[in-house]
Amino acid sequence: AGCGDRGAGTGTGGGKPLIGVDYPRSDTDFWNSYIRYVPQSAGQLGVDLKTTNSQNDIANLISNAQTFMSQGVKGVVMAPQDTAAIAPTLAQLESRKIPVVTIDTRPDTGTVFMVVRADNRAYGTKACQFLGTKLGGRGKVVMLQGGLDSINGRDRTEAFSECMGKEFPGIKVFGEATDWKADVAASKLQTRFASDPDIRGVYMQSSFALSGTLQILKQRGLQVPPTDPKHVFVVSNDGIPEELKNIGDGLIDATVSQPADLYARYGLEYAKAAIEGKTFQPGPTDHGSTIIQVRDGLLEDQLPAPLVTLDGAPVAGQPTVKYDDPSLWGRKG
Amino acid sequence: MSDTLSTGTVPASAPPPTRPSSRHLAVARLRDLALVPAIVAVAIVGWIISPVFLSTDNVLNVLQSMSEIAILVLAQTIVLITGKMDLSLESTFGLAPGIAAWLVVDPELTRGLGLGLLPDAWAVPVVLLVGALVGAFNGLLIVRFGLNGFIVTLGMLIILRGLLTGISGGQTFFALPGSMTYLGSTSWLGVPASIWVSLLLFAAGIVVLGHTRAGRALYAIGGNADAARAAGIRTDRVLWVALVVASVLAALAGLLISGRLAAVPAAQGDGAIFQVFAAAVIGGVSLNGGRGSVFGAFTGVLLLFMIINVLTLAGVPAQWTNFLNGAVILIALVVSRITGGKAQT
Amino acid sequence: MSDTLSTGTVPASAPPPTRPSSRHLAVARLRDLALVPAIVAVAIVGWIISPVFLSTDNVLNVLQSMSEIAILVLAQTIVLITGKMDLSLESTFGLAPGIAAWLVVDPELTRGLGLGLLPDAWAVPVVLLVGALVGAFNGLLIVRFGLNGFIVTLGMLIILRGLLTGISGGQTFFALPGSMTYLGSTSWLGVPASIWVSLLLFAAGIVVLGHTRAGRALYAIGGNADAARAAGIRTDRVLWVALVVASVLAALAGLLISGRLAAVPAAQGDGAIFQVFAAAVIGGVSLNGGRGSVFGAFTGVLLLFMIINVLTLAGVPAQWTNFLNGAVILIALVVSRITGGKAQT
Amino acid sequence: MTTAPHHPGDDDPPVVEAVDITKRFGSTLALSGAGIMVRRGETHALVGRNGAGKSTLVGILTGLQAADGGAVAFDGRPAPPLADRDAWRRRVACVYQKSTIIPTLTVAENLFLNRHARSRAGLIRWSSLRREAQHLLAQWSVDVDVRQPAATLSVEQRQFVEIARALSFGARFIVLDEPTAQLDAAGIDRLFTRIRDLRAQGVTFLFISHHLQEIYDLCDRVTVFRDARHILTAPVAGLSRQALVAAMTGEDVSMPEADHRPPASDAPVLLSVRDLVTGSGARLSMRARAGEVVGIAGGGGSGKVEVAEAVVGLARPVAGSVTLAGRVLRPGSVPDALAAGVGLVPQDRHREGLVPGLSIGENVTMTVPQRVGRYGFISRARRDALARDTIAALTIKASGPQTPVADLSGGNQQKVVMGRALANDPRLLVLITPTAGVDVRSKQTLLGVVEDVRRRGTAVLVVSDELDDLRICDRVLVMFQGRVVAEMAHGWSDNDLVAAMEGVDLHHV
Ligand SMILES: Nc1ncnc2c1ncn2[C@@H]1O[C@H](COP(=O)(O)OP(=O)(O)OP(=O)(O)O)[C@@H](O)[C@H]1O
Ligand SMILES: Nc1ncnc2c1ncn2[C@@H]1O[C@H](COP(=O)(O)OP(=O)(O)OP(=O)(O)O)[C@@H](O)[C@H]1O
Ligand SMILES: [Mg+2]
Ligand SMILES: [Mg+2]
Repeated sequence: AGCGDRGAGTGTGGGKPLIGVDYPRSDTDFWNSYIRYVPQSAGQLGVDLKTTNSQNDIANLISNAQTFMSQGVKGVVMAPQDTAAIAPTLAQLESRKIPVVTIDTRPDTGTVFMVVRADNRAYGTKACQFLGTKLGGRGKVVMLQGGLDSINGRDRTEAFSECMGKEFPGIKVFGEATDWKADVAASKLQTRFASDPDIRGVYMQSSFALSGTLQILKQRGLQVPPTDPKHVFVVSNDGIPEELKNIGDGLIDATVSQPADLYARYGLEYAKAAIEGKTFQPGPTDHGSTIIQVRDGLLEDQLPAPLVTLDGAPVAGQPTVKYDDPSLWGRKG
Repeated sequence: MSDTLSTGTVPASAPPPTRPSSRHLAVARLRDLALVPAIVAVAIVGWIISPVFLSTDNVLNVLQSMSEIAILVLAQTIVLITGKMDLSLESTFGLAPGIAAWLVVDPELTRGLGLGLLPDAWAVPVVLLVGALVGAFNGLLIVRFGLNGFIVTLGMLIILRGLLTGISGGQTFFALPGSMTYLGSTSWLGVPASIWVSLLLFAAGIVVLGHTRAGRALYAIGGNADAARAAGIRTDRVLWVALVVASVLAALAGLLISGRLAAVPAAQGDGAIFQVFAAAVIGGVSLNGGRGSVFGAFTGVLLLFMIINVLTLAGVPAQWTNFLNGAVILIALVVSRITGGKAQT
Repeated sequence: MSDTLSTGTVPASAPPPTRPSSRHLAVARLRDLALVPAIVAVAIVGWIISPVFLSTDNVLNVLQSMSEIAILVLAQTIVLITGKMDLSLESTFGLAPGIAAWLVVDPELTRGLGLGLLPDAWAVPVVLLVGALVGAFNGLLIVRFGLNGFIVTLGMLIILRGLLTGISGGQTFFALPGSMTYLGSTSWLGVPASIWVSLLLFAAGIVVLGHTRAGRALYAIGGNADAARAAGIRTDRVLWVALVVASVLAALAGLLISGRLAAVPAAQGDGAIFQVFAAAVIGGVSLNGGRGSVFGAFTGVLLLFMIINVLTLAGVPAQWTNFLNGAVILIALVVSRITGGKAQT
Repeated sequence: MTTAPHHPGDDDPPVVEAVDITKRFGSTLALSGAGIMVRRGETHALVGRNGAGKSTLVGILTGLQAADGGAVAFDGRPAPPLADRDAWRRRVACVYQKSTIIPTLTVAENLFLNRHARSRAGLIRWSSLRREAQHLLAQWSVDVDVRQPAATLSVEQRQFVEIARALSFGARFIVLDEPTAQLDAAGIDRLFTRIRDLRAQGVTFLFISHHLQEIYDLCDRVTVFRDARHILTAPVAGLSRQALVAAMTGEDVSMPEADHRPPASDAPVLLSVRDLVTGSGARLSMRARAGEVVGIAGGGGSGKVEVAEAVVGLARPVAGSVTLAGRVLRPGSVPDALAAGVGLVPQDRHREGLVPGLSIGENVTMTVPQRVGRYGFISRARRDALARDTIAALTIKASGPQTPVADLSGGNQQKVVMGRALANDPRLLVLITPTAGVDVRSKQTLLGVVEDVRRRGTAVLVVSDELDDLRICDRVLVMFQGRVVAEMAHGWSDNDLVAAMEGVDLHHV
């Protein structure tokens, strides 16, 4: 198994391969980190880039894919936030023999060369296990959901709720939809604190709600060390530098580090490999992840998305990473 | 509109046009074509930036990606000419195919009722029916109860979007029946059907609004509703019909894009109304009613999408695309004000 | 009307008040209070659903979470009364603190220029200055060049949001200087400062719009700009000032929320304008200008946020919250039409 | 011309008969058990003061509005249902008081709105439509390109488009609601000639006007409304002017002109206008003494309104200066003119005179905020006190200073505009067509005010083509095509003045 067979180099003659990368959106911290890593990785890998931005709109993504075809790209890397509606585009790209690597999401139907993603369900489960363990299986937690129309948000919500229901039935979960908006999240959290002052845990599905949550805790005098029974455990998601810094300062307790750098790197690497005619098999890779076959003909490289904590000690038997570990992408920025 | 095109058959006895009015006429005649130079300029710039721009492939891409929004612009133009506005079109655009999918698709495959109540063939009529119902409800509140159109349709925008989120749970409906995907995904004579459909609808719009009494009634109502009523136009009924037609067009546009995506995302159409207004206004349609043409609206939407395509081809940095889109709209507005007189008021 | 009542000599006593006008007065006086019964009703329903609703904690929570939007509503009310509208307020709301953060914060800590050019203390003046500049630019296009306000501010909405995305790279500015977070996060007498600020601004708005020359000039311009000009009101200047004041208020509101969140997300204010319009219109402010009051606008925004709070406390399923929000707005509109006359046209 | 060419038998059903019509607008009773009966072939006048309910009756007779009570019959048969507009239009055509021109459409389309010429496919044939339109307007000597938007027409041309349209339906019964209010003398002549032609062909007219002379010139019988009620219907020939006015007002009214006291010849010159040139080239040079009333007369398009607007700062002149009591006014600045003591009644009260949604108090004090408060604040008590004074002085019929101006009738609205002009105790009062559309009684009040202020030493400019307005002037400057062509001292004859306004000099032919 391993990193795949080094097939005969039937790739592009001469020049660097041209790869089209569509950015799903440019208004979140996480995706902007990705946007910054892509050109860096392209330089390292020696590929030429065409980039577009579909601004979280599937219609734009389709049009951008058409533009890539007009521009004669040899491979496409995209992150379709809508996993169902992308099928016709994938079919079209396939008919033109342009390999596609999807980042972050797995299309519901259609063929892609490789899916590069971290498991969003795993994010929710990790956050649940952390909070459940720290709270000793009792108490109330608030989950600040993302947008209902986001597959990643839904995966995190479902996994978190499922895990809580199964493993920690003593914990009451308040799920609040926030549309990925910081102010909505802040006012809903505040309302929850008003109705249930004994809330002991917060799970934010993304760093968008980070500083608003901290402000509320500060305002209510709840920023106390974990040893204090009043401590509210906060788990965030993304792994941006600000989160790592806050963990170090003891303001939040954990975050899930989404591998923005690895998304950029392996998205391009697999696209290049596809252009060069390489193929891959299920099994562990050379970069600490595993390729699994999720359905017939669809491979997925599941990148590690570690839980980051202050001390890096295992939680519920699962390993975690210390907040200042240099391997974290948030430390390289 | 075309009635300002001078025809040679005017009797010789026609009084010599006075200076001010002949200038006025020229302006009116030119306003329809005001954007043509801009379109040509963008085409040249695009071709310089990337020769791909004028390839058949890319031209079809631009036309196809604008086709659904163009139909929304047509719908909005009809409403704007009567002096109203309909913000809820962007939600109808998503809701109409959403409801059809919800009623029809198999819950085994995707979220949906799939009650078995409706055979697949009913999906398309359901889409259009939802459009008609939304339009009729808007009409009820605006025409019958005399509520302000801006605010009613703003409320409807929020409520219809909420309804789609509610029934879909925020998820995408996929595995749509073939009847729903046909129009959006097939090609006729090598050209995607959605391009044909949108061009045909615009042609029909030009004829109806320019050359039928019903179409002229829209202009009359937008220009002076009391006067239109005095002239025997059933203003309430015409307004009602205009709102229903606009919503049905929005539903049809939604059907086309759902067909193209083979799915109905819960956010379908989200934020599209800004672009729709911008295109209509750049195309010379007045927000005060009574002025503007379907052809002008078409040039407006074409110009916008050409510019977006050029920006994409030029590979502008991702975080600046929004800014450039906004700047393009604003500059187009200012330019159309300077060249075309009071086109946008 | 009453001038047809023949009265040869004017009697010393005022003519007996005729029914029509006295009723008109009563209506005008009541229109300000039209939403009070609804507010009381929602309070009672909220209290039944969850006794927490009327707790000090929750009341402060509602007031605080509405404070920033309320200031936007105040800003929009000022503009609406002059007969214009300003959609770009929602973008100014995010851009003004965004630019200040960009200029001030340390790039080591978070994205930003941190040129060292500006000491932290300059952040707040920069926020307000950005607001003033945006307002002045809107004024330039609308007042000076005579462009349509709806479409200019729509373009500005898109462009300013794009500008914020551009300078921030779409990221959130963290680690704001203390001067920027002070107002949004401190408390005075146990009540968050942002509540004080918003209440004070509303009180000032009531006084200025109701009892000063400048305030009444806004109503005169909105009611009939030509007549206002003929009466010696410098309409252009007043409009310009109104647009600048509104933008500065939006910038201030943005400062408050940035302070509350201790950050400026790139999407700050996104979509807020819908809520702002809904609140103003429910509160009886006319979109046609010249009618509405600051107090009415306040009741509008209060009612909206109370209902949202009740829905949150009641724990309605997430996918239906948008639908319910929309339904609440629409119902409030219809009800205010039925009870308060033509309040929303 | 007082007898109808057709002599209808008494058994012939009337062209239209409205019985016991009641109509409310909110709490306003616009018509209360009123009725009218118009015989075939006659020209029937309908008169009454502002707000008497004339236009409301027109709306009901033409099927635009439903009456709350009562019945309308055409030729003895009940009127068609409201929804059947075509049936109504076969029975009656109308020139409404409010313009029904659609400014954004072309002149041609306005003429044939909703009855466009169509091909067999149902599409509009624009070329033949334009031909017909040109033909129609040629009959009225309206010299415009029918392809231009109606917005570019002058007020007078618009009025003719309305009239031409109404008369082109071929209806046998035509309602004209104040058709002459916007026309000059030549235009009125053209209209009357045409009406007489049509009457000779048996067409019936219902004619509304505030110009009583026109009633006597044109009409056979007259109906008078007062306070929403029918007062009388009588042959015009047998009704004296006095009696007619008394029926309209419920009292005897005579116009003020009797006691004319010219200003002292040593009164100081207050206003001096030097070589004023307006944007479209009208010119004016003049002086006015304290207490002097100067008229500026002229027909449509003579430029009289333009020069007046330039004097008060509403329009910016191209050249020239205006000096008031030694102070040179800033060109094109209304605030400066106000500060110097100019009071203005603008031409169109709806467009420039009033903010309809605001109260009488706010409207009256709009030009004088400094008088009702300090430091930018406004004292409601002072404002209302000032407004109450105005209401009393001008006998405005309203329940109080808080009444919105929109609730007042036309005449009372015009008094509010006058009140606003007087609020700053002006040194120069400029009245532009101050009595347009105002009934006899209100006219008397308004012109009486002029006499009051001139006694206090105010100079007054009356800009009008109404002889009644001009009669109160000490002298009248007559403008024609942008130039002052004549100056007439008090005591001019009507014929001389009218001739001068038409550009004819009777004494030098
Ligand atoms: N649409 C309306 N809404 C409310 N009140 C109205 C309306 N139309 C007319 N009125 C009122 O009805 C009364 C009669 O008005 P109408 O226009 O019939 O008078 P009129 O005799 O035509 O007066 P004028 O000589 O000034 O034209 C007035 O008090 C007027 O204010
Ligand atoms: N906005 C305009 N643009 C071009 N020409 C104009 C404009 N307004 C007026 N004029 C021209 O200026 C001249 C004077 O017009 P104006 O209407 O002011 O005269 P007037 O004496 O007020 O007439 P009336 O008695 O009809 O009100 C006319 O030749 C008219 O056509
Ligand atoms: Mg009338
Ligand atoms: Mg004039």
